[in-house]
Amino acid sequence: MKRIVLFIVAFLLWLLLTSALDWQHLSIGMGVAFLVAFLFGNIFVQQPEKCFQIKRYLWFCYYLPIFLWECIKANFDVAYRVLHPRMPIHPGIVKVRTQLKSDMAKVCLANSITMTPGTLSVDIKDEYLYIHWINVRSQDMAEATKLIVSRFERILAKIFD
Amino acid sequence: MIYLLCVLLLLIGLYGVLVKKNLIKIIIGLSIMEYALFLFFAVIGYREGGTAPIITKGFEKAVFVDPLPQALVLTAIVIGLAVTALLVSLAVRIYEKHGTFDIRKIRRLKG
Amino acid sequence: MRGMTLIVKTITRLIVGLIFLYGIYIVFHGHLTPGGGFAGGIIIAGAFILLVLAEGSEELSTEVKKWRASLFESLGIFIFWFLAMLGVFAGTFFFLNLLPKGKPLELLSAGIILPCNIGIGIEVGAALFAIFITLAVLKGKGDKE
Amino acid sequence: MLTILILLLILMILGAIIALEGKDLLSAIISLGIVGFALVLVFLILQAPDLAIVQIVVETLALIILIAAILKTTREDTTETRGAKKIFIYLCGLGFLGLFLFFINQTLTELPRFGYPIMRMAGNYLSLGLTKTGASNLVAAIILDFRGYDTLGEVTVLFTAVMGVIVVLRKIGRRTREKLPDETKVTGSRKIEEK
Repeated sequence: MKRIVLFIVAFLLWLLLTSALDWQHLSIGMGVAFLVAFLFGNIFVQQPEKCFQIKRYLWFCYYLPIFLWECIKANFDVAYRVLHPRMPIHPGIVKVRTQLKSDMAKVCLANSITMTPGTLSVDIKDEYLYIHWINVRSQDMAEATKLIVSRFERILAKIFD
Repeated sequence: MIYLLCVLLLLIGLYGVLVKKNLIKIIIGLSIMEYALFLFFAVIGYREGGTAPIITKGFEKAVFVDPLPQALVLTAIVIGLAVTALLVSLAVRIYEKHGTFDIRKIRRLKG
Repeated sequence: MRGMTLIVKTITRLIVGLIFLYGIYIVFHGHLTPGGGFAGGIIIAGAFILLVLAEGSEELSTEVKKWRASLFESLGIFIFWFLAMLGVFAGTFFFLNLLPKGKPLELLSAGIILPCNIGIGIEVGAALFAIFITLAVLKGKGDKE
Repeated sequence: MLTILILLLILMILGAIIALEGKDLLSAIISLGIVGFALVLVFLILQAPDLAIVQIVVETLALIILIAAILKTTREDTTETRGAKKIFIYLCGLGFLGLFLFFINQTLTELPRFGYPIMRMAGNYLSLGLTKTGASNLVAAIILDFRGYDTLGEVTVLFTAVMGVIVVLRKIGRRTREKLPDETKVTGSRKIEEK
């Protein structure tokens, strides 16, 4: 089951790379994708049945504009702080807590936080994330969790959990 | 002018090999000499207005650069990496035995 | 060598197979596009090295990996030598390109160049991975218990 | 284009000088990366995509190997010569390099001008490559068909070098291990076996 997912992804990538549809490319691509699936199949995804649920892809489409909007807002915030003559920054590392269970969801959350300007995820330990924040607004864990994580967490739980 | 700069790069690597007394610096100097040689070969093969020597449909009669130096350099790059790895492994072993990268001290601790 | 954080591990698991596929693509198209056995072999070795760096060498049984890398290295150089000797076996001279040429600009063409590329790719990939794995299992000052 | 090439070459020379003169070995190795990656750009400008692909991966791997070695040993360069001896060594080295540069400068005028190579051999390869080998990448046609002997030799050198690395860095042999039960000599691989 896990290997089938990787087989499909690898075959699609092969078609994208070669961009030719004659029998030679197709047969060799089939063989290569089979080899890749055989070698790396069991580490590709943890729960492969989730890849076939269309609802998750729709939630992902819903997630993208929200993430972009948060990005743009944070961009303007950081630009304001940089251009301000007195540089009102207050950097520090805070510890926040996430409700997400699977590895993939945690990584996606950490990457979303990193890609938003101003915040940068440093490490993940079990269910705690360590985040470098350009303007620490509260040292408290629950408060920081509400400010940073909960923007994305609800939708990511729908996508990955 | 370009040839002269290539030779200058080679000479800097040679300077590292001759003057430096740290094993890792000597390996870095050798790598720089290798790079200078690859660069010299690629510069010699370049042809004014030429394209990369790969025939595609409709460009069978295009002006190509000289493929021979490229073919010689292609294998030499990989060999250079293997030689660097061999040198590094020797340096690591010497460090384990003598506790230093300084070649003067290594000579004194012989035996 | 210890492994890296969860972020690096998860992303590595996602992309390592695709890097491997890209290396094989470079090897197979060596006679049509830039690339070939040397470049593709190094990319294949890079995929495995990325896996070892992310997961940490203590998780993997490195002795087995080194043994396998040596085996594949010998296999690759044997393929290359065998293809070169094909000419001698057929009664002509060394390194004769006697497989059918095929039509130009197709994937399965150019005689022995494609299988030679595959042999070189296996050899180079296994060789560089063997170098890395021997350096990685060394114990030095940087690794703390 | 010539201007870009010269600028990249000057960048490479600066990177090489920093790599050789830096006190910290880790930063010296990273400066070596400047030289290697600038070489990739030069290869692309000189219309050699094969070389660029190989060089960009090889450079990354070389950095990984060197940094792995540095992290296992030390990153301080403690080899400082002081006093009159240092001046003497530098003067000798620079004098030799200057002499070398003088003679090579006279030789360089014999080379063909940049951009106009003598393609006595390569002309045949270019015109006959596609019909004789069927490969449209002429570099591949040369390294595997016209000059297959070269490649066989180079692959053998690579094989031998890797064997050398494995032999030099192998764990202690069985007979020596029984004689020396010293824990400091045990490499990491044996520890893993015991687990």
